[in-house]
Amino acid sequence: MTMKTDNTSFLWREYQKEIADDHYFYVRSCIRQNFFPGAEQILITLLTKDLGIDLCVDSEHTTCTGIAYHVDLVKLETTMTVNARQFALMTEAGYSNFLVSCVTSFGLYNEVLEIWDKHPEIEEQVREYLFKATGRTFNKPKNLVHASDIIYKYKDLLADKIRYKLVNRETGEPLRVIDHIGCHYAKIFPEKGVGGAEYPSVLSGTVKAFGGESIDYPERRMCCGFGFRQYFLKSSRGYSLSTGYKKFKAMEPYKPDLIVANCPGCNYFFDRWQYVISELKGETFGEEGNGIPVLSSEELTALCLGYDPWEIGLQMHQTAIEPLLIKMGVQYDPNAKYKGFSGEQLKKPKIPELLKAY
Amino acid sequence: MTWFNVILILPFTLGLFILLAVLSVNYYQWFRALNPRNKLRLWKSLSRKEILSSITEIFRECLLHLRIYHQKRRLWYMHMSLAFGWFLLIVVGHVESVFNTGHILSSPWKSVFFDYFSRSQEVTGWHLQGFNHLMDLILLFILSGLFLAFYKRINSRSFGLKRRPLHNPHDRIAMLFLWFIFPMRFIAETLNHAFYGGGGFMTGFFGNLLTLPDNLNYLSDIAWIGYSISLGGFFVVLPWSRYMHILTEVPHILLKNAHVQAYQDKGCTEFSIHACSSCGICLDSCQMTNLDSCNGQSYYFIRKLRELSGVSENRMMNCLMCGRCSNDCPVQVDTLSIRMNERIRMNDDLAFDYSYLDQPGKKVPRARIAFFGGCMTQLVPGVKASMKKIFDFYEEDHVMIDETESICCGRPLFLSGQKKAYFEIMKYTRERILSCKPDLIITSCPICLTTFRNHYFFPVPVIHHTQYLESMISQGLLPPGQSDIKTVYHDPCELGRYLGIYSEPRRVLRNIVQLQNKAYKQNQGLCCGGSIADLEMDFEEKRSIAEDAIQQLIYPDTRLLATACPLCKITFATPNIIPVRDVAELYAEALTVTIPAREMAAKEAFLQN
Amino acid sequence: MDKLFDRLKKDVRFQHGLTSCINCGTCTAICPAASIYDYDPREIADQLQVDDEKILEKLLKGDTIWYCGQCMSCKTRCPRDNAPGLLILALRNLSIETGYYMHSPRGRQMYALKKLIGETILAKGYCVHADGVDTNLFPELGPIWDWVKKNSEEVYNRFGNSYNRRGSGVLRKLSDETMHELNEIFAVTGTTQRFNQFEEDAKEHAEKTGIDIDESIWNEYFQNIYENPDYDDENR
Amino acid sequence: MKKICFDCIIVGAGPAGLKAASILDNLGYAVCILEKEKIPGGKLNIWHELFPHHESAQAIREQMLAGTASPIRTSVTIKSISRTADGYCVKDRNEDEYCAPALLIATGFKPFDACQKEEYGYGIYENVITSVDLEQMFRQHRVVNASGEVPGKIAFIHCVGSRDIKVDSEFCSANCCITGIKQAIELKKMIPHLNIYCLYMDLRLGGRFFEDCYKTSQVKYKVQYIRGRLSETNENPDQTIILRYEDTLAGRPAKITVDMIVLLVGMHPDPSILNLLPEIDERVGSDGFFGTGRIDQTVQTMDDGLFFAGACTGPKSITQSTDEASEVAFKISHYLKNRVHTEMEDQHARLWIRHS
Amino acid sequence: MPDFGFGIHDDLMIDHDRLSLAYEAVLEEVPSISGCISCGSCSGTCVSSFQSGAGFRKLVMLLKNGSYEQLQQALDYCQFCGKCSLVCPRGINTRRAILEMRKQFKKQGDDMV
Repeated sequence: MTMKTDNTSFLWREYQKEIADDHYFYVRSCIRQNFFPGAEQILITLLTKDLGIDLCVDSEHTTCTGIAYHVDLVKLETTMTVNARQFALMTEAGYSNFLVSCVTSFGLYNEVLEIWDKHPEIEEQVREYLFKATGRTFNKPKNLVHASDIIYKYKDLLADKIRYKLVNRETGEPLRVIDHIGCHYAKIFPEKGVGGAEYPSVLSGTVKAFGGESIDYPERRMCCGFGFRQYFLKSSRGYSLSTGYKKFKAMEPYKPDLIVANCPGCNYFFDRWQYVISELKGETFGEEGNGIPVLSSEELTALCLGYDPWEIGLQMHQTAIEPLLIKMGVQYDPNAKYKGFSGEQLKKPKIPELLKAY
Repeated sequence: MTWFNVILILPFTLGLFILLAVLSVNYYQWFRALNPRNKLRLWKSLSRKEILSSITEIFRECLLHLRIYHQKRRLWYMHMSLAFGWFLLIVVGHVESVFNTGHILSSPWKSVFFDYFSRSQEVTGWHLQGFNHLMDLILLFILSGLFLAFYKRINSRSFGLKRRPLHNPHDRIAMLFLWFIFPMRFIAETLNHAFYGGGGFMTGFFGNLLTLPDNLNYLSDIAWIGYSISLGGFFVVLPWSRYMHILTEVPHILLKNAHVQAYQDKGCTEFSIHACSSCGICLDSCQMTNLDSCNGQSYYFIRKLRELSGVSENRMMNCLMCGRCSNDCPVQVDTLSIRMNERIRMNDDLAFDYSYLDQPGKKVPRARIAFFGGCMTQLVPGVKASMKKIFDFYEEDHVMIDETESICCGRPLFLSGQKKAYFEIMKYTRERILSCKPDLIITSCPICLTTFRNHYFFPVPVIHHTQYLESMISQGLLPPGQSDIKTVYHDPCELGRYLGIYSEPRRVLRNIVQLQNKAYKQNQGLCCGGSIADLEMDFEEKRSIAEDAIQQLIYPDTRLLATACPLCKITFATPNIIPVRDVAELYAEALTVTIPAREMAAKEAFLQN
Repeated sequence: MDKLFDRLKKDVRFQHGLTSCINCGTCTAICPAASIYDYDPREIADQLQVDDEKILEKLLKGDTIWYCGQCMSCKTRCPRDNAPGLLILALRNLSIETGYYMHSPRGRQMYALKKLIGETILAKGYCVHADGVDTNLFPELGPIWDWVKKNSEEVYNRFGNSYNRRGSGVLRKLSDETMHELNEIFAVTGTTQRFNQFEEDAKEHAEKTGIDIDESIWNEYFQNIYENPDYDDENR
Repeated sequence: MKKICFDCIIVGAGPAGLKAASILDNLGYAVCILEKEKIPGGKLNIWHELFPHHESAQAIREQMLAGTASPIRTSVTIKSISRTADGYCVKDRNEDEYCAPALLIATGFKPFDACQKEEYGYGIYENVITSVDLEQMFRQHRVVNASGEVPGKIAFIHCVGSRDIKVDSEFCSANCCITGIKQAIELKKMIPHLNIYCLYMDLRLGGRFFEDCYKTSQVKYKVQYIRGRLSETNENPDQTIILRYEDTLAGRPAKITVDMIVLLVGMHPDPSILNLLPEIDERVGSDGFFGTGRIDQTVQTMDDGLFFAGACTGPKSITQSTDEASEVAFKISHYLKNRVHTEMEDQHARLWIRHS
Repeated sequence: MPDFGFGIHDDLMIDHDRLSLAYEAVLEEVPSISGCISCGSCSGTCVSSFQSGAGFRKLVMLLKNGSYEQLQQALDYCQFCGKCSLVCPRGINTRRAILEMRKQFKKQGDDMV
């Protein structure tokens, strides 16, 4: 155990992790590109166009098998080898900074690297596996960051450019924002997250920079309730719902205008559980039958920067985000919401019984 | 008969009438409350010769109070003088009136106020004169008792009572009336003789001393009325006061001699509690009396029962049930049964579930002797080990029924009043014990033994381990070892008072150690204070009782305290005053000494036949 | 075959997951599963402190190890830097390797997961793919999802224009080489074989309990364990 | 800019320092005590009452101060400590030098900085205070929560900054348990209707009469003990605190809402002095406290005139520190005696050489 | 409403804010139980614990936590032998306490649950 020789005690809250400025190799998230593809896509635009960062968007990388790993389907070796392949792609593309869109992946990559550091023999074996299976070799990434990290790093720069602040246009009050951090972002390795595990500032910092007010509430640290196998099997899906419900009940008294999460899964659950709860229990948590709009950090940034809500795929949320758009005074075309790729007007989706839709 | 006579006799007669009325109502109800079996018992006994012994006992106890005589002489004289004296007063008074008037059956007041009615009649004949003296003598006798009673109020210690019983208002009033009766009579008689002459050696004498003008003769009339009023008053309050015992003791004795138990019999209970004279002797015999917190002694318990308010749970549960009080009780009220009735009434309907005990698979291997340690023995493994050693020594075919896991005999449940639960447990434990088909059951726990004897009805004999050891000795199989350590034996309540096992343990000990209390007083044993019957006392109180029990038991040179009950052993060990061992442990130690050939031979011989 | 504990100790997740437990309960306190199931991570960590084969076997055959939701909150809190979440992974892995997972209803659900996720990976290269999920399997996806599915081309192509086609946009189709490599990796590292094991064990169990099972995903056996893990207990 | 010489310099005017001083100057040595605070007394200045007998800390402080006649230099900030031929030279900020053959370090401990245990919310939620803060409230005879109201429910949290690898302190501070119990009783005396809960893992009440304290708190003051370590706190809109922990006896997660929580902070080594001391690494334990904590004294005391006493050699109660201090004081006098002796011998030898 | 096939579980977390009336009542009668240090000597020696898993320590714990259903069940197992009171290092009058608990639940058991 290391002896403390400094007089000032270390505070996680003030901890800043290392985030590279440029040249990133980008890997996508399974869940996000299915349910919030806009977020995936807009991040690329944000980084390349708005921040002018050099980003390698590769077409051959696969899943990190994170979900499969946490539901105990694939063996640790397999997961490590698949991750090794991603690193190999990065190496071949001549990059050394690894940008991850999914928090589960982020946690997994960190864990794998940690294991390799502690057990070089395992790394060696994985290299063998990889070579045997694909003939590829790889270098470990120098810098491993999550999408929300970059946004946090450049939050002030972006803040100067934003068109809509996180402020209620009528009252001028800052919007009350619930910031939810994906469990695997910092709970496993506090030093891999901005601000550590207990009070991560990766989202709250961004929100503040954009003029919003991040609120602390009981159960803030509680998991969104994904629970991997617990969710994927209908028999135990109650686990996910109950946990989510607990969080909503805890945040309700604070009347939040918006939920921001940096994890695709969390986004998905906060969005969909509001619908399920409205159906099962007849409860909604926003004003007049609306839900609480749920955004990912990318979507939030893009929205503030003035991108068209439908370009960032907000029409794919079950919990309508219009209330937020109105509060922020975002200009948008309601009719364009359900337009297709070809520009033709698609047939509107069914309206849930209780939860409002537009 | 003049109008004044009517005023005079009215209070007395009225009181007497009310008394008889109330009495008959009460008795009727209580007799009806007797359960049929006991009614039968009673009738049978009346028709048999028990009646004679009952009558003698009534004479000995209700009038002469011989049991108190054996305990506390002064107290005895007080009680006896009042009871017997008054009895004589009534009888002799009646005889006197009979002699004078000539008719055998005269109205009661005639004899009670005889001197008033026989005013200014010329007393003729030595025998009538004699009556006057006799009556005075009796009155003096009573007054002396009364004086003692009065003095006892001031200083009860001089009567050998540690605590002065605190009477309740009813009793005080009744007592006041009682105390007035005889002085009033004395004054009345004295004045009577002062104005109208005559009288015995005392009243006559005092009468002559007073020289009052005749126009004050109404004073004597007033005194007579006072006498009548105090009599009547006493009669009226009597049924609601402790003096009810004066009359109730008679049926109580009849029931007792008919072997009618108060246990689970409302009628008998009623008679018993009203037969209690609140003499306060039980307060003395109770070891808890020294605890300031204690208020559950039979004296208060039974008095509360008589009162309408009833008994508080605390009083009911705060009792060791050692049986010392009922043993010392001059009226022999069965306080234990009465207390059990109350506890059962209170707690019998509490929930329980012992289905988990139903393990038909659990069979104990067959053996001749089944040894049952009981819960408490589990906490003194020394006893278990010793018994094992002893059995092995005598090469007995035995089995330790609860060697690994303890089973409860259920007595604690019973004592707390949870009768149903108790019988449930009993079912399982009995089955478990009998599952080894023994010829003899031995237990080292007097508590269990009591239960077994009372309710289990085993098809085979059940004995305490001391009895077993005694039988070994009487078969000439003395343990080789013999220690000269000075030892005092303590009689566990259950073993002594409950089961009357006194001599066996002593016989055993005499053969292995130097026993200091070879002789014993039946039923005088002390409770260790750890009794499972008491649910109120806290740890410290129990310890303090154990402490002064030990102090009373041991002599200055005593080095060891022997007992035959695991619970007593544990309780006596806590104050850490003197080493405490179980008889079995001592016996086992005596065995470990290498055996001389003689004993070996004896043993061989024994084992052959 | 060596002792279960030796096998467990070989697992790096066990080595990282347990130094020593002081039974403080900070893990259970914030465990989502603990407030929903009769589940206590502290107890599991504590039980694994002693090399007791019996206890371990009981764990591997039981339901408890399958309750964990892998949120890893426990790792943050532990004052001795243990991670019950990792222990669970190690235990589940061993339970599968030893075949004990088939003893518990929740363990048996591995088959359903293999159908849902495992096959998607090997077919599409993603853990989840829009084509594989619908509001029948996942009702909570809601009406909006029906809309997305109905117009998947139109919707997804707005974002990168490579839906189920080659390209770099969302839900792009991966090249055959990539898919081949992926399958190779699975084969080399032994997961393919594990998948087959799931299939066989499930078939065997299906026959034992007399429930239909076939290659299609939505077969009766799948449906049973997907919707109610305790079905065969109920039948008993 | 002056230089003063003594027989022994004591750094720290806490219980240990004062005790050692009183003995040394009774033995006739010239002692100087250096104290960084404005007033002497050390930690006695932050406590109100002392466990287990609830003695007044002030009174004890006065006693101890009365015990020693040696000079106490307060608000001294040491700049450097240097070894010289004949002992040690301590230089303070305004360049004053204090020199002596023997140097006694009695700098005591540093209460654990509860901010480090972020999940407990100290410095974030107003109603989360430490045992030290509570003592301050006691000294002002006013215990109120953030909104100035008398609390109705208070929870004491044991093992804050003790037995916790996450904040670099795997050791047990040994005195927090009893401190908590003492404070609970003190509180209950002050606010009779108060409900007090103690969240503990196991209660370590080694000292004399500690168990009595514990029992009294249970039986007389009805303090409720819940077995389980606090996992996290959250704040309700009304500023009450929700505690999340496991009732480890029931084996279930549990929560409770209270008006205030008191963190029983551990005793940590004070690193400030360590940086000033020249190469003494082998005399610092892995836990950061001075000394080796071994029974084998020879390992601990080296013959270089540098001594340690009190809580700077490990978590201690006041009695323990003073005991150690007196023991060390005698060691010091022994050391000084020997030293004088050897000096004389040297001189004698020189003389003898000259004569030949 | 679509049939989701799953629902919201109720929370198994112990809520120590809900104070236990029964505990207060028993404490009234038997103050010594506040001295319980959960050492478990009682359960160790208990006659019924071997078969039933009950024990005085557990009873007090359930009583404090207000888990009355389990408590009632465990209470019924007690055989009242009093070994617990003999081994209790804090000299708690365990049998009286248990009797009181049984009474409590006979009296008002259900409406307190």
